[in-house]
Amino acid sequence: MAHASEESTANREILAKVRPAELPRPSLVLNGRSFHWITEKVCGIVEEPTPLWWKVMFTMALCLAAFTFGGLAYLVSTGTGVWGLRSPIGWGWAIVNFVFWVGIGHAGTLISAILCLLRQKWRTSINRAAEAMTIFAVCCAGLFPLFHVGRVWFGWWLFPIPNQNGIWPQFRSPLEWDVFAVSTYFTVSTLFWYMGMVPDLATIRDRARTWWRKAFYSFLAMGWRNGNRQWCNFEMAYLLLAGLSTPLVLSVHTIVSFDFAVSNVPGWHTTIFPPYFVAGAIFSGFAMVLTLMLPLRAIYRLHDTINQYHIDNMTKIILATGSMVGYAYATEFFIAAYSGNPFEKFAFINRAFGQYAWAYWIMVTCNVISPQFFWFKAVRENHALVWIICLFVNVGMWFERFVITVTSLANDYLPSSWGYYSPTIVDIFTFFGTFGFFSVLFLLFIRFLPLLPMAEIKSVIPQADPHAH
Amino acid sequence: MNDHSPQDTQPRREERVFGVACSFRSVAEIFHAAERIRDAGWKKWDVYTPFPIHGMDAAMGLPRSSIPRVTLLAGITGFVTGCLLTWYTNSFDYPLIVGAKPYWSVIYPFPVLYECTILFAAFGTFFGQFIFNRLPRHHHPLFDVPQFIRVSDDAFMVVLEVTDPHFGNPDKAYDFLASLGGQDITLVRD
Amino acid sequence: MRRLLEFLNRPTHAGNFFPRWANGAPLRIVIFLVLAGALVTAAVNEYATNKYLNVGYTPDQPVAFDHSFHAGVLGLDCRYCHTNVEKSPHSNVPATSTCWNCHSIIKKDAPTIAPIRESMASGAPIQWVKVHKVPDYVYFPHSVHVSRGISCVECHGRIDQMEVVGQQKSLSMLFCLDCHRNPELAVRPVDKVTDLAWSAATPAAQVEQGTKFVHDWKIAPPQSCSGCHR
Amino acid sequence: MSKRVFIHPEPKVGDVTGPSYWRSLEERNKSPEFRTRAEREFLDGASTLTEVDRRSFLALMGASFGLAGLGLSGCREPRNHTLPYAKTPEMTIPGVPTYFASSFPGEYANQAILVETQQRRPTKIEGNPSHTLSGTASSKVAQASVLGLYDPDRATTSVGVNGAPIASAAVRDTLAVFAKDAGNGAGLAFLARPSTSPTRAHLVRLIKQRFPQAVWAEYTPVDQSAGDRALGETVRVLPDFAAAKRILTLDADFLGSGDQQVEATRTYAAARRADTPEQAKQMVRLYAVESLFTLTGAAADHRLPLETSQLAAFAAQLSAEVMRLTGGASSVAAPKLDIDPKWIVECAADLVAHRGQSLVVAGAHLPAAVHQLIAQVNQQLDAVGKTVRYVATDRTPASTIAQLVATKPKQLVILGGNPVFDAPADLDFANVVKAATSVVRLGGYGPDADETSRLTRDQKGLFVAQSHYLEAWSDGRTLDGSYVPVQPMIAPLYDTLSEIEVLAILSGSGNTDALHWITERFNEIAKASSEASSFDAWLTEGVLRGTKFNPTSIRPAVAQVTAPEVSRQKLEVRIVPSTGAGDGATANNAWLLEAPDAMSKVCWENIILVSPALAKSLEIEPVPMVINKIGALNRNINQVVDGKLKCSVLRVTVGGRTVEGPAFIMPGLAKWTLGLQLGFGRRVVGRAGARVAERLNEGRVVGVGFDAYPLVTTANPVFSTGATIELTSETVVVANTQDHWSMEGRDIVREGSVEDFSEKPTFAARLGVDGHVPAVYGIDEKLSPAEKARTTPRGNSAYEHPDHTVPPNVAVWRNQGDKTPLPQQWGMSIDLNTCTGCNACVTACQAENNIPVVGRDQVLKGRDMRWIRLDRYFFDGREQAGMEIPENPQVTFLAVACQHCETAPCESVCPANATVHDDQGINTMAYNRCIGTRYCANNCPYKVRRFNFVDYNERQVGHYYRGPLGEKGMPETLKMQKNPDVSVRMRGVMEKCTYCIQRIQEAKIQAKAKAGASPDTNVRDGSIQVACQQACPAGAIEFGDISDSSTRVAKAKASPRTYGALSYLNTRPRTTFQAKLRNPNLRMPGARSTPNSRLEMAGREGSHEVHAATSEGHGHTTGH
Repeated sequence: MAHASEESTANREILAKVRPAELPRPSLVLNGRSFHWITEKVCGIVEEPTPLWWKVMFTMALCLAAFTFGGLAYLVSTGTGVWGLRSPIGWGWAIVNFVFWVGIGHAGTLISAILCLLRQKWRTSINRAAEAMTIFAVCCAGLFPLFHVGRVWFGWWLFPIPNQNGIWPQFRSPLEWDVFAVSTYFTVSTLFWYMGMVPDLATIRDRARTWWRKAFYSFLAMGWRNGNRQWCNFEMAYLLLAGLSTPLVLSVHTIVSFDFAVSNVPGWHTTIFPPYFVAGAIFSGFAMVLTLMLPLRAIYRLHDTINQYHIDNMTKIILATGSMVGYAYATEFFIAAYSGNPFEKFAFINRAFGQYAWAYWIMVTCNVISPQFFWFKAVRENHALVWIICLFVNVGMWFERFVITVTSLANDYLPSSWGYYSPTIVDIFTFFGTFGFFSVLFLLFIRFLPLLPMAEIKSVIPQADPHAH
Repeated sequence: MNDHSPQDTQPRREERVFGVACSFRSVAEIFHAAERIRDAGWKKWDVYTPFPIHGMDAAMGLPRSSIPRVTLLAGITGFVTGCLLTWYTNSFDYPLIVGAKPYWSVIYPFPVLYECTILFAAFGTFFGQFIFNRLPRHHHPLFDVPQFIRVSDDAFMVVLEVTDPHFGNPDKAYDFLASLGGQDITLVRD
Repeated sequence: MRRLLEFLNRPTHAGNFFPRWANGAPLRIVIFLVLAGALVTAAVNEYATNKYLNVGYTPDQPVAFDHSFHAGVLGLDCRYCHTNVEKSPHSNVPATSTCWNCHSIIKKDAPTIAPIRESMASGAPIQWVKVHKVPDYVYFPHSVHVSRGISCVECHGRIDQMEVVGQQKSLSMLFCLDCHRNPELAVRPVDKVTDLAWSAATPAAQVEQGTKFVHDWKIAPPQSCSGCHR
Repeated sequence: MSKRVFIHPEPKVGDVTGPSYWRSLEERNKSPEFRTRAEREFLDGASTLTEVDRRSFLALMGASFGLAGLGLSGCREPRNHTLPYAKTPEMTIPGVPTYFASSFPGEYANQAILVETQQRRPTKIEGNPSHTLSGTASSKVAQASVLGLYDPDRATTSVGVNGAPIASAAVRDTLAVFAKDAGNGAGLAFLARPSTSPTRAHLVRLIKQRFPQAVWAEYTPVDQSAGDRALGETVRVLPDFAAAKRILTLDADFLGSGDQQVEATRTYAAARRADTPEQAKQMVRLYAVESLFTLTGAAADHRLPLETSQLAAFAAQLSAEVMRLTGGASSVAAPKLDIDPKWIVECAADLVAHRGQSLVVAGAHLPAAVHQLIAQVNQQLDAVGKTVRYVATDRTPASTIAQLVATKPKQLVILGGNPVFDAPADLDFANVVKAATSVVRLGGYGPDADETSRLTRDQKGLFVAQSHYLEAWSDGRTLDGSYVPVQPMIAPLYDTLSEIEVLAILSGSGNTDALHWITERFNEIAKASSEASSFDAWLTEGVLRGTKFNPTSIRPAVAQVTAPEVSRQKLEVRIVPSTGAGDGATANNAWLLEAPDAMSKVCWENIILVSPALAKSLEIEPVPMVINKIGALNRNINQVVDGKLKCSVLRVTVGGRTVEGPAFIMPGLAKWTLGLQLGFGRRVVGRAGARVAERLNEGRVVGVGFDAYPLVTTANPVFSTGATIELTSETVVVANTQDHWSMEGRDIVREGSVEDFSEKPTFAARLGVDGHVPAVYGIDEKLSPAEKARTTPRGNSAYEHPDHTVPPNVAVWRNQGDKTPLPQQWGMSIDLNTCTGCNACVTACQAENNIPVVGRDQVLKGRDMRWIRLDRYFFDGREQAGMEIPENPQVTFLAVACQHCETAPCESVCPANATVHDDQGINTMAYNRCIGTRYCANNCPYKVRRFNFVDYNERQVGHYYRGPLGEKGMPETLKMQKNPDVSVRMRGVMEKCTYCIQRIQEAKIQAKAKAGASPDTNVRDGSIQVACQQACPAGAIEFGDISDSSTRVAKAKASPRTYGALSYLNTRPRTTFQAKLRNPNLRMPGARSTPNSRLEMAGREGSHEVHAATSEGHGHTTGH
C-alpha cells in the first residue's frame, strides 16, 4: 500500500512538472463553474416555487390545446368532410402537419444520438431538451395520421391482431410501414430519453425534501446509486441506444417520405425523397430546438451552459441542411426536365408557377434564402435575429410539406379531375391547437424534469478529468 | 485519522454490516484510490461518482459490459419475428392478390422488418441495462449514509463491501481506506 | 385539497424512503402485469366473438314450432316449408298459408297454433324471431350452397333435433373461410343436402369423396372480398 | 330476365289523416329480403321520418322494424324479427327481383322499359329489348324517373277547396259535382300536357262529347312535334340514321335531347360503328349547323356555329345549292349569310354525291318554312323512304294555350304540367287562374312544391294528387307508333289518382277504373293490328306488334324565309330545356339535378351560355391558371377561383322583359347567340330543387338557378332576336364538376381520322408516352386474350407476380395441373367512337349502385360521388394551345370509371387489405373493411375513387355539418328505392365502380346453382349486363369474360383501335377504350386530316408522334 501511495505521489510530481500545451478549445461551460454550481442550477429550476410566467403560459397552452381536441371531436362525430379535403386532394393539412411534426422531432434524436456517436461534447447541454422535444413532437404528429382516417374507431385494424374475421393488415402499404416506424420511433426515443435522465432524477431525488418529491423522484430514479459498476453498463447501454436511434431516425423519415415516393403521383414518385426528407427534418428540427432553447436560456440564465459555441454549431448545421434542401429543390426540377416525362415536367412547373405558386415561393424564401444569413458571424451572434430566422425556417418547412402534398395531388394525370384545395376553419384550429398541446407537454417537462443533463455536463468540464488539477 | 468513536467501530452483533464507505475530495484522488484498491485485489467494492469518470472502469479493473450481446440477440429476434409476422399474415394465412405484388418477398415488408429489429434491440438494451445493474432497487443500505446524498451532486465515494474476502473486520477496511487518503470513513449498516 | 397538499408536502426523513420489501415489488408487478395481460387477451379472444356471443342463442318463437317433431319425427323435407332455398339467396320463412296446408286439417283448433289461425284470419304476418343472422354487408346465397352439395347442417346444425331452434355455429368470417378453404370436408352428394342425419362412413371417407366432388364439380369457393361483400 | 304480367292489386282507400303506404308496406314488411335490408348497418336508424305523418310511420314501423332494439339479451345484438307473407303471393321469390314490362310516358313518344321490382318495389328502370328500336337502352330521364316515385316531396294527399286534405273518394265526388255544374262546357277549359296515350285521346273525345262548348288545350314549353306539324297536322318525320352515310343537321339535337334520343342514338351509333378500316370507310359522316353546342354538334365531323335565326337562310342557300346540283327547281330567294359559302357548297356536294344515303334533319323549333325546305331537299336527295320516312300519327288536334286564355275560362281544369310557372310570359297565366271561378288541378307535386298547385289552393280550387306513372295504368305509343302499356308496379304509395282516372270521372261515363279503359283501347288497337295478340301477352311483351304508324306522303309547300339581323347590339336568345330540370318538370329530381350538363359540366343550376367572342366584347377575361409558356397550361374557359367557378351575372333584355343569370363562356357557341336553359329558378319547389340556405330554415323555399321563362312568349317560344345584354358587377359561384377544359396535349383521349385508321390501324396504341411502352391490352401485344387477362408480364420487376392462373387457396386443388378451374376474367371495353356523352350510363350507375346525392354545396366542395365521370375535353388544335379560348373546338367525351387495373396502384397502398384483386381480375372494394385513409384515391391515376366525406346517406342535404346532434336517418320512401343487393355506404368509406359485382355474383351463383353436381359452372356471354352497358343507347360499352376470345367484349378489345389509358404507368387497366374516329371531308373549309387532339399532342411532345409512327411493334420487349 505504501508502495502504491509513493507511486501515486511520484505521478503527481511528474504531472506537476508537465506543462501541457494550451489548446485553444472552446469551453463548454463558461466561468469555470463547479460541479455543485451545475447541480444547483439545474435542480434549482425544478425545486424553485412555480414561477408566475409558467402558470400563465401553461394556462394559455391548455386553452390552445383545447382547439385541437375540440376539432378532433367534431371530426370524429361528423366526418372527414369537416376538413377541406375533396376529390382529387385526398390528403391535406393533416398529413402536412404529420410530416411537419415528425420532422421537428428528428433533431432531438439527431442531437442526442448522432452527436453522441460522433463524441460531440457540446451536445450535452441541449440534448435533454431536444429529446423531450422529439417525444412531444411525435405525440403531436401521431394524432394526425390516426385521426385523418374516415373511421378512426377501426384504427386497430392497422395492427396485426388475431381476429374472428381472419384478415390482417397489408404490409405492402407505406401507411402500414408508418404505423411501425412511428410507433417504434416514439418508443425508442422515450426509452433513450428516460434512461439518460435516470442519474439526474437520482440527483433530484437525493435533494428532495418533501414527501411527494421524494416519492415521485425515487420512483423514477429506480434506485440509481451512481456506482461505477452501474455507470459502466449505463454508458454502454446509452451508447448502444444512440447507435440504434441513429439508423432509426434516418429510417423513420425515409419511411415517411415513402408515403409519397412509393405512390405514382407525379411530383411524389421521386427517388430523391428519402435523403431530402431527412435533410429537411434535421433542418426544421434544429430550427425548432433553437426556437425553444433561446428563450429558455434567457429565462433560466443558462448562458454559461448554452453558450455561443452551441448556437454557432446549430446555426451552421441549419445553414448546411438548408442548403441541401435548396439543392434538392433544384435537383427535382432538373430530373423532371431530364426525364422527358410530360406529367413529371408539368408537375414541377405547375408547382412553381401554377395555382399554388404562392406557397412554393414562400417555401423557397424561408428554407433556402433565409438560412443563408447564417454565413455571417454577426447574424449568428445576434440571437434575436437567429430566433427570427429559425421561425422562418419552421414556417418554410411546413410549407414544403404543403407544397409537396397538395400541389402534386391537385393537378395530376387527368386534367378533367384537377381541383383546388383550401383548408376549413376546423383544419386550422386543429393544427394550431397542436402547438398548445406541444407546449403543455414541454412546460410540464421543464417544470418537473431536469432540463439539462447534469451528469453529462459535469463529465465534460475540466474538473472531471482524472489527470488534471 | 482514526478519530472515530468506538461505538461506530464496534459492530453490534444483531445487525449486519454492508460495508465501509469513505469520501474523496476530487476526481483525481478517487481515481488513484480506485487503482490502488484494484491492485489490492478487491472484488466486492464500488466507486460512487456524480458522473461517469473517464477511465474509471480500467482503474477499477472492470470487464467490458456485456450488454451488446443482449442487444444483438434481441435485434436478431426482432428481425425474425418481423419476417414470420409478415409472411404468415400476408402470404400463408390469407394470401390476397394485392397490386399484383408477390404474396411475400423480403423486399416489400423490409421497412417493417427493419423497425422490428430496432424496436426489439432497443428493448433488449434498455431492460438489459436495468437487469445488469440490478435495478430497480428502491431500498439500499447506502441511502442511509448521510454523505451519500452528496454523491449525486459533487461528492466522490468508495464503498468496500463486507462480502469481499479481503474485508475481514471493519477496522482493516478502515485502515486501508485511511491509507488511501479517504475522508470521513463510516460503517454502512445493512 | 389543502389537506392533500399538506400531506404531499410534508417533510421526509433522510435515508431510505422505500422500505426493504419495496425491492421485491417491481418484479412482482411486472409478473402480475404479464399475467393480467395474457388473461385479458385470452378473455377477449374467447368472449368477444360470435362463437361466444351468438352460439346458443335460442329465442322463444311466437309459435312453439317444434322442428325436431316436424323435420325429425315426421321427416318433412326442409324444402317443404323453406321453399325458395334453392332459387333465392334467402331461405324464406314459410308463409302462414304453408302451415295452414296441414293445420287446416290436423289439430286445427289446438291452442298452440292460435297465432297461425289469427294470422290466416287477419292476414297480418307472424313475427318470427330471427335466429341466424350475418352482418348486413354479408351476402350469403343459400341457393348456390344447397345446390352444390353443402348441407343445411353445416351452418345450422341438427335442426331436426331441436325443439326450439338455436344457433350452433359461430357464422363468423373465419367460420366461412374455413369451409371455403377446405370444401372437401363438407361437400356431400346433392341429394343428401337436406338429410341432416347423413354423414360419410368415416372422416377419411368424407375427405375422399369430398375431394372427388370438388374435383368433378370444379368447386372453387371464392375467398376474396367480392365473394361475399358487395 | 323474366318479364311478368302484373296482377293489379286491389286498390285500398287509406284514411284521410295522412299518406298510407299500407298496401305496399305490408308487402315489404312481409319479405324477409326487405327485413335483412332494413337491418343494414348503413341503412337503419329510421328513427325520424320528416315527411311521413308520425302515426302511420309508427304503425308501419311497428310492423317492419320490430327489430328496433327491443329485448337486448346480454351483449347480443337486438332481437330481430322475420316477417313472412301470410299468403304467398304468386311469382314473388324473396330476394329475386321480378321484371315487369311498361313504358316511360313522353309527350312525343313513350320509351319501352322494363322495371326491376324487389318485392313489388320498383327499384330500377331498364330498356325493353322487345322494342327493337331502343333495345335494352334507356334515357337518363327514364332512369331517374324511379326516384320521382319515391320523392319525399311528392303530393301525399289531395287538397279540398277548403284547403284541407281530402281522400280520393271525396275527390271523386267533388269532381262529379264539378262536371255536373259544367253543363255543356261553356266557360270550361282543360289544359293538359301533350300525351301519346290513345286511351287519353279516347277519353278526351268523350269529354268533348259531354262538354261540346269546352276548350281542350295542350301546352308544353318545348314542343317536339312542331316541326312535324309544319308538314301536316298528323305527320311525323322518322329519320333512319342507321341507313344514312351523310347526315346534315340544322340545330336538331337528336342525340342530346327529346323523346327520340334513345332510338336516334342507337341508330346513329349503328351507322357510326367501325371495327375495321373497311367499315370505317363506310362510316356515316355528320355535318352539324347549330347555334348552341349540343351533343349532336359534339359528335359531328364538321360543325358550323350559326345563329338559329340564320338557319332559315342557311336552309334556303343549301336547298338552292342542292337544287342546282340535282337540277331541281329552286324557288326560294336565299338571304345573305356571313359564312364561308364553300361550307354549303362542299357539304351539299357531299350530300348529293351520296343520294339515297344522305339525310338532312332540322330542329323542331325552326320555322315551318325551314321544314318545308328541308323536306324538299330530302326529296331531291332521294332520301324519302330510304333514310327518312313520313308516317301518319293518331295525334288529335288540340287548342293552344293562347286560344284557351283568349276564352277567359270560368272553370279551369289543369291536368299535369305547371302552367303558372312555365306558360308563356305574355299570357300571364296566373291571372287566368285567379279569374276562374273554380279550378281543378291534377299534379304530382302539392301546394308546397309546385307553383300551380300552390295557386290552386290559394284560389280555393281543388288539388288532386296525381299518381306516378309507376303506380297507375295507362298506355302510349313509342316513336314508331308501337302500342305500349304503362303498368302499375306498386299500389299507389299515397292516396292519389291518375290522369286517366280523373278524365274518366269527368267524362261521366260510369266506369272510372283505368284498367277498364286500357283494356278497351287495347282491344280496339289489337283488332287493327296486323298480328294477333292477347292483353296478357301485350303486358308480358311490353309491345304490341304490328301497330306502327302507317307511312304517309307529304307535299311540302313552297315557303319564303327571312333572316333577321343579329349583331352585338341585336343578340339572339335561344331557349332550351336544361339537362337537369328539363322544362321544370324534373326540378326536384336530385339524380338529374346532380348529373352535370355534358358540355358545360354545370350541375344543380342553369347558366347563360355566351360565345367567346361575345365574352371578349363584354371584357370577361378569365385569368389563366398559369402565366408562363413553359407549362403552356391552357387558361380556363371560365373564371375559376380557388377551384370554384365564378361567373359574372349577365342581364338579358328582350322586348322589355329581363332575366339575370350567370354568364358561362362556351366555346363553339354561335357568335351572337345566348343560350338560356329552362326549368330552374322555381318559386315553389321541393327540397331537392331548393337552395340549401333556404332549406335549412324550413321557411321560404326558392329554387336553385334562375328562371328563364320570362323570355318565353307565345310568339317566340324557343328563340327570339333583338336581345340586349349588360354585365352586372355581381359575380356568383356556379357548381360544376370539371374546371379544366383542355387535355393539355396528353394522350388520354385518342382520336384518329378514317385516313389514319386505314393507314395504321393500331395508331391508338402507339400515341404519346405510350409510344414507348407495351400497350398491354393493345392489339399488337403478342398474347392471347386469356393470357393477357390471366398473367402479369414480369417486365423489369424485381419479382414474379401472382396471377390468375394459380389454383384457388384450396388444399385439394394444389398441384392438380390443368384440371384446376380457371375463373372467368371480367373486363370492359368502351367505344369512344359511338359514345355521345348522353349521361345515361352515369344515372343508370347511380340507380343501380345506391350512389348518394351529395347536393350543390358538396359539389362546390368537389365531392360528387358518381362512379362514372364523363370527362369532356375541348380540342382547338393549335400547338401549345390555350392562351385563347377556342372559337370552334372539337370535343370528345371520355367515360372514366374504375379501370380495374391488373397491377392496381390503389391496392398496394391500402394498409387494411380493404381493396384487393379477386381471382376474376376485379379490383374489389370491401366497404366494411375500409377505414378511409384515402391513400388509394390519391394513388389512383384515373381519380375514380369516391370518398364518403360526410354522412351522405344518413343525413339530409344541408344537414351534413350538424355534428353529433344533427338528426339522422334516410327518408323512408328513399329507402324503398335502394338496391338491396348493394351495401349502402356509411361515412368515412371509400367507394368506386365495382363492375356491378352484385350482377356478376348473381350470374355466377345462378350458373353454379344450375350446374349443381356438374363442372359446367361458367357464366355464358351476355348473361351479365352491367348497368352502364345496359343503359347505353349507343351500345358503346361491352362487358364480359375477356379470357374467352369468343365473347363480344373480347372481340371489342381485339379491335385495332383499342388502347389503355395511361398504360405507360403499367397499371394494365381491364377497362380499355376504342379510339374515336373522325370522318372529315377534306374539301370542307378548315378541314384537317388529323384530329385536333393529335395536333395538340404533337405540339406538346412532338417526338413521340413521329417515334410512334416509325416504331411499328416497338415496345413489346419489356412486356414479358
